[in-house]
Amino acid sequence: MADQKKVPISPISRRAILAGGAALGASLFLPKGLRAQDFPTDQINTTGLAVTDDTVQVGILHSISGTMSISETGSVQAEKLAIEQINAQGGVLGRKIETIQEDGASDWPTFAEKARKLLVNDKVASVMGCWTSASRKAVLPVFEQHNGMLYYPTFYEGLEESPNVIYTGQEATQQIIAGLDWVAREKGAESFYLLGSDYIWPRTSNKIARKHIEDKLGGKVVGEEYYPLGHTQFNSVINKIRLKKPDVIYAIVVGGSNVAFYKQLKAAGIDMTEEAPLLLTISVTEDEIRGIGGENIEGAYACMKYFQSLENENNQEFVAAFKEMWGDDMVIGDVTQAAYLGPWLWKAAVEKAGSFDVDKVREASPGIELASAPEGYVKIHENHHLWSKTRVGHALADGQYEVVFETADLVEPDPFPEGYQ
Amino acid sequence: MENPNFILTVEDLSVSFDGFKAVDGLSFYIEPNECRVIIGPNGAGKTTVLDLICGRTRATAGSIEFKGAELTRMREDQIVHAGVGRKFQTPSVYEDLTVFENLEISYPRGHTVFGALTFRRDGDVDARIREVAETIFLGDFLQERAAILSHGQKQWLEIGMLLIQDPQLMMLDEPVAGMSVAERKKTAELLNRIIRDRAVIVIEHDMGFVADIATRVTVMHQGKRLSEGSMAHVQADPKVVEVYLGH
Amino acid sequence: MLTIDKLTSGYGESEVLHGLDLQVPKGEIVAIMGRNGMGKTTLMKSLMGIVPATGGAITVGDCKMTGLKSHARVAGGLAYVPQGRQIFSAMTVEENVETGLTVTGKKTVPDDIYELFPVLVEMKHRRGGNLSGGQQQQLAIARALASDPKVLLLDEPTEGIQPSIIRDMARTLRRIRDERGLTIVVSEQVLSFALDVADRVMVLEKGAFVHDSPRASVDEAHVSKFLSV
Amino acid sequence: MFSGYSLPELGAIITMQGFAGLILFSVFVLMALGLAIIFGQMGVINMAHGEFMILGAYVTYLVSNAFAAYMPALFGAYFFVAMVLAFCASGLLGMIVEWAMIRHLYKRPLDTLLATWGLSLILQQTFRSLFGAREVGVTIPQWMMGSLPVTDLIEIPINGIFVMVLALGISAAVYVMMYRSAWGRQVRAVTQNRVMAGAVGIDTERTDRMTFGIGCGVAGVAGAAFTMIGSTGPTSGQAYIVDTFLVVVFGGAASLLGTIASAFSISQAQSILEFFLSGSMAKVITLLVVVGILMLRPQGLFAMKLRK
Amino acid sequence: MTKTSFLTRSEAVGLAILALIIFVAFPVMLDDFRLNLFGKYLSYAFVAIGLVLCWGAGGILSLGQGVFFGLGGYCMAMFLKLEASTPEATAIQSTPGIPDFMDWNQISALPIWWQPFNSFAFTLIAIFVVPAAFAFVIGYAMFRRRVSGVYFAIITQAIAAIATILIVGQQGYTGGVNGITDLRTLMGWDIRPDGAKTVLYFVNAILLFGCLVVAMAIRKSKFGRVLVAMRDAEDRVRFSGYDVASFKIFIFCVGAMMAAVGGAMFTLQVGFMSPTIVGIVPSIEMVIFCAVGGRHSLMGAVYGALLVNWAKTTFSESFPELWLFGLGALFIAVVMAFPNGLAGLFDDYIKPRLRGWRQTPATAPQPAE
Repeated sequence: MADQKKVPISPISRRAILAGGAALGASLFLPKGLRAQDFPTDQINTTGLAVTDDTVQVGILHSISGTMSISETGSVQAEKLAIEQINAQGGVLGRKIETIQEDGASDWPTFAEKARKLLVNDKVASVMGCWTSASRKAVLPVFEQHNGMLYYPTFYEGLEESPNVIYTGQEATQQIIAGLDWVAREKGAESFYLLGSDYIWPRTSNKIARKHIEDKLGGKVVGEEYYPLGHTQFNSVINKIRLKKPDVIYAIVVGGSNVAFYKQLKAAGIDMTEEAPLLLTISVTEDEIRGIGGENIEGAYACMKYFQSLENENNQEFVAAFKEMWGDDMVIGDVTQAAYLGPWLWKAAVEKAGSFDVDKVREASPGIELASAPEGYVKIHENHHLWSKTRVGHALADGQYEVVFETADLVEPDPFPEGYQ
Repeated sequence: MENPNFILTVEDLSVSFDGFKAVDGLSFYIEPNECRVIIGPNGAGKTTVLDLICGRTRATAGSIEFKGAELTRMREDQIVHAGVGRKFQTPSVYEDLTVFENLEISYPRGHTVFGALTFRRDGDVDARIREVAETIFLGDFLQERAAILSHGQKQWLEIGMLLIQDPQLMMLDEPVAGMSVAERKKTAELLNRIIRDRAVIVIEHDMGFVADIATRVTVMHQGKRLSEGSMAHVQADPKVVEVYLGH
Repeated sequence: MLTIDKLTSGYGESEVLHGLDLQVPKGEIVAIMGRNGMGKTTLMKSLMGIVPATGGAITVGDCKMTGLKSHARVAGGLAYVPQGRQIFSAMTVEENVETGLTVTGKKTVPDDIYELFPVLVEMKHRRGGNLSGGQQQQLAIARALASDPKVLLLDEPTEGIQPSIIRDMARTLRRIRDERGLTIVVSEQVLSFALDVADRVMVLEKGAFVHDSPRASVDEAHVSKFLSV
Repeated sequence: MFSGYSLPELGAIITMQGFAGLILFSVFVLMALGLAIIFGQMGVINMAHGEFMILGAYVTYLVSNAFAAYMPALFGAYFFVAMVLAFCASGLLGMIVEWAMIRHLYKRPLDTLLATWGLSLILQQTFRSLFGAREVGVTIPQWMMGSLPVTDLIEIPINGIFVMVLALGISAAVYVMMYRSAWGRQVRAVTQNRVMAGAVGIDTERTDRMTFGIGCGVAGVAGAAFTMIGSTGPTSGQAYIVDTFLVVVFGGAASLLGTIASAFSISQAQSILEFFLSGSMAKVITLLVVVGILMLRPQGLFAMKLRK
Repeated sequence: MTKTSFLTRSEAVGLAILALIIFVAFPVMLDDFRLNLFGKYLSYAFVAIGLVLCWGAGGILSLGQGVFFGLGGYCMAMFLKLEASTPEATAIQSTPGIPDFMDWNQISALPIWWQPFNSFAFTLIAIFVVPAAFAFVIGYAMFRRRVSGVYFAIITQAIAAIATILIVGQQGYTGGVNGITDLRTLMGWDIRPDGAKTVLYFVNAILLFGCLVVAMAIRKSKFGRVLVAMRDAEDRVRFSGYDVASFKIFIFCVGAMMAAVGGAMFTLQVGFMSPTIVGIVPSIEMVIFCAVGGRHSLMGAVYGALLVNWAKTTFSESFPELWLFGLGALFIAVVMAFPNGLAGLFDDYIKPRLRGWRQTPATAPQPAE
């Protein structure tokens, strides 16, 4: 692992990316003509997965009930869209994807139970799923024990690298550091107030942020604070923020608390469009804004790899397809897009390996590129995370982000960042 | 007025609920083998007096001394172990248990958690329960659930539950209420038998029944003692006549 | 006005009333005497539907009461002053009386009720629980009258009340009867009061009527035998 | 923690923090009033209380959409219509639930807990099926957002004022209903002495239904108000349930004033602790203290003082 | 029948049938995955048995059983986590040798109160003692002041809420919202393979029967009859010379210990422990297991835990979007229509048809599947 960290930023030129993108983009939306009979089932499936001559079964494992269903619905939709598109192109190795959907019910033991069911009972070839770190931690031993493949879509705290998981969202350093650099450079920010919901992702992210602010940027953290998940009263912390007068509120509030926080912030007269203080978040995607209301968060900045407003052809097609499938009023956030990548990355790996066998898929995965990704271009790193760009969006009143910055190069995933632990 | 012969000494006993004085400066004394009947109109505070003695209600003022121990500061179960037993006005038995089990629970052994867990139903227990059951006319009902007993039989069962504890002071609140004539007679017979070796306080309205059993009668009115003495004495007391008959 | 036909009633397995018959004409005051535990309160509660009757029929005017819920019986013309008065102690005097208005639909308490009980006017805004026993009794009667009844039931109204007030009460009850033509049934242990107030005296003993005579011909000695200690 | 600030700054902070406590107080009052009626007066443990609130929030959402679509000119006023409709919707549902379920369980209070928990699951899934699993965004009229600058340093959030006014208003309305109306008289009579209430002519069953309905309706209004400060999703209601019960129980269940006093003390404690501690720890300590006091005084903190 | 034999005939038959189902039928009929799943269900049955004792027999409804379940589970998880966190396995951490989540939370030394959990013997004792001590404190405070019924339920519910917030908030010491995950071996024995899970299933089943027998013994003892008596007429018991509070405290502690054993077995079988099993929702669900089985029936509790969990799994597999309707309706139906749950149904409908047999007064019938 140590040597993986030293892999230099991929020397892919912009031209190469564009060329690759064009090639792959073309390949995605034209039937590729891989015919099932060219790949006899007994050769491409030596481990007894649920693969027939015509079909292959894939699991979808998200919460569709309980508190997390609020967040995970978008991921389910994106994964279903991707699978439908893949099937429309002729499937994977000529086999149509059939999905088995299970409800994790926002309950981590249930996630573990359902993961076992998908792997052991249903013998699915891969699983798209999970949202919270807790659910991933719960299913991880199951995937490792039964050698399954999980495509995990959420930006998360890192500190993990499993051979059985492909992390299609960003790990913490990828998401955080570029944003902090940007806000320090462009906005001259020096003092930060860190705020989060009380669980591992906000805490770990803030730890990385604090180290980066203090060690690399020479700034100062004037407050750091956590509220229970689901907390709805933020007036006290808003008063503390007034007292400390930070340049930046760095907020990693999630779920229902988000709505409360931004509404109360706005009501307290902290107008984010004035940027005094400026608000930078890594937890509010377009999905969350629907609940918060665009007018309440206008002017805030978010740092992630994808925004619905990205202007590239891939994204325009993706957004159009998503809305066609799920309705015009849908919005797409970072995690939704990352979830959309899962089936495509898996398909690419299977076809590169010429086999559904998990070991072969895993072997084939590093280096898989997806030039058709809505976010632009991604590539699987040796450490199973994705190379991706990081962007800063500026929240508009209509609930969309305007991209104000993106990194020039792909940012290397670094789940075990040295100096940040 | 300390008389060592009294088993129960109640002095200046008062209790008030929200300003209403249910018992007001009451004093009376019970001798070891007497049967004291408390009568009085409804609301006179009779039941409250029993509640105070057995610790169900805490006195506002005054003292209750039982065999030299001050009861006002003791917990209910401690008062029971000191030797005071009490029967409630409406029969209070364990409907889901059999008559045998009802009696067994009151059997004076195994009253702690550990004791109850390790309690063994040995020959002594069995014999004693049968004996008491015969006394209270329920010898044939030992294995029946208490729920199926008649009202009168439940009253007897509750008396039996007291009896098995062998208390030195037994307090009965309307033991014949709701009984048929035949049952009343049997109950009087029963009480006459069991009051021999102990002090008894009875609240009752049935005057024929009272005359049958009472050693002395205390008449209460509005939380105070109105009259006290033999049955004949209180019947002749003009204050009692006024309270009961008006004028 | 009030007809009771073979009424049986009781609690669970024990029957307390064993088939009572009683007719009370309009405007008559009946006193039902008897010691504690003889079934007076059970009779009252059965009439009000608080204790379900196990058999028999109850009629007020032409209105069959059997099987109705309490509030419907009040609407049908019964009013009840319970033993122990049971006023709503946390509510004010005025509110207590107003609860009786529910079936009449009136918004305010008719003045004639307060005329009967001037003391209640002074106490209007005091809490019911702070009244003396006698005042509470008047309040309970006022509350019952507020529902504009045809038949008024009083259960041991003299219990725990000073003799002087008892005499006033008898007067008031008669006045109510005279002014409103009300039928009144009062259960009682105190003979003198019963003789003061009633047109007819009955004795209830162990769930059955054992004595029934107009006041004029009441044999006081005979009745007090049923009552005395 | 206060070093380095000028006196005016400190004064401003203390003022605003006091105000934050008052907002929290208002929120608690709104949450708890409905339950104070249902649990405090009727003894029903309504675990679906949060869902009744969220029903009110969804009604607000629908009304805001309707206004935006059909009467955009009047949008600023939709909130008042929404609160009335939220009251009606939650109240009506409450009456149906009382009729179908609760009235059979008055003698088994613990079973109302289980049954209403089942109800809350069904309501959650109903919301999810009707409105989707995601939170819905309720657009608040512009005039209700933002804040009033009192001085250079002190700003008072308008929605906070609105919540406070609403809390006061609803408390007053509930007070008037309970203590000044014929209906309230009947409710109090029934809760004080059910048998006697029937015997003075009060239809106790109808009164129960109305009481339950109004308790739920008040919850609906609270839910409508909370769209300003919280989220509206199928499971949002669950977040309120523990706090709500604690406020009511802590106040001494039967007393409306107690509920308000308890909301005040809990909110002030929490708001002060939040300022000095991390939010999570403030919450834990507040809850622990409340539970601790309840263990010592199970009848509630204010029950005795207020009982005559 | 003054001498009670330990089991009546119908109880013995009921136990035998249950044993047959758990020890023979399930292992024969179910594949490894399902068997492990049923093992998880059975770990909830411990809680349900404890609740029958507390609630059904003693009238004490606790909505905080998840806390005790969690305490047992966390004790076990702490031991397993320490065993999994050898310096070699955690070499990548800044402080090797401590659990990974501590390292992520900048904790650089094992907290003192974690240290004893290096010992398996201590852990086993702690699984019983910690929840019992906690239950004792709660019980002592509440029952001495005669808090009961609704108030007790609501206060225990608040305690469940506090426990969750505390566990989530103190994540450096507890693993936070993730819980304590990635547990591997028990005294060097890998608990993850199917074979190990099968062994654990049987261990769990044996312990469950142990609990059942203990619970039956308690119910059969005079203690059990005093509990029933307390439920029927608490004052009468008090005035028969019993200190009612100490009986309630004791049974509450027993219920807590049973829940804790279930929690420990849950940890072993599922492979992690998390705060989602401690809070209000799981605690209420545990009460539902008990209510569905029949709040008065010990064996019913086992069937209730099995049935509800099985229904939950099946519904959520077949109708993932609708299963909450089913679950909610089940709650309401049990309360409104079958207050005595499966055991009540058995008593009312099945038992009369078995009357051809010799009749025995059974107290704990077994419901039909």
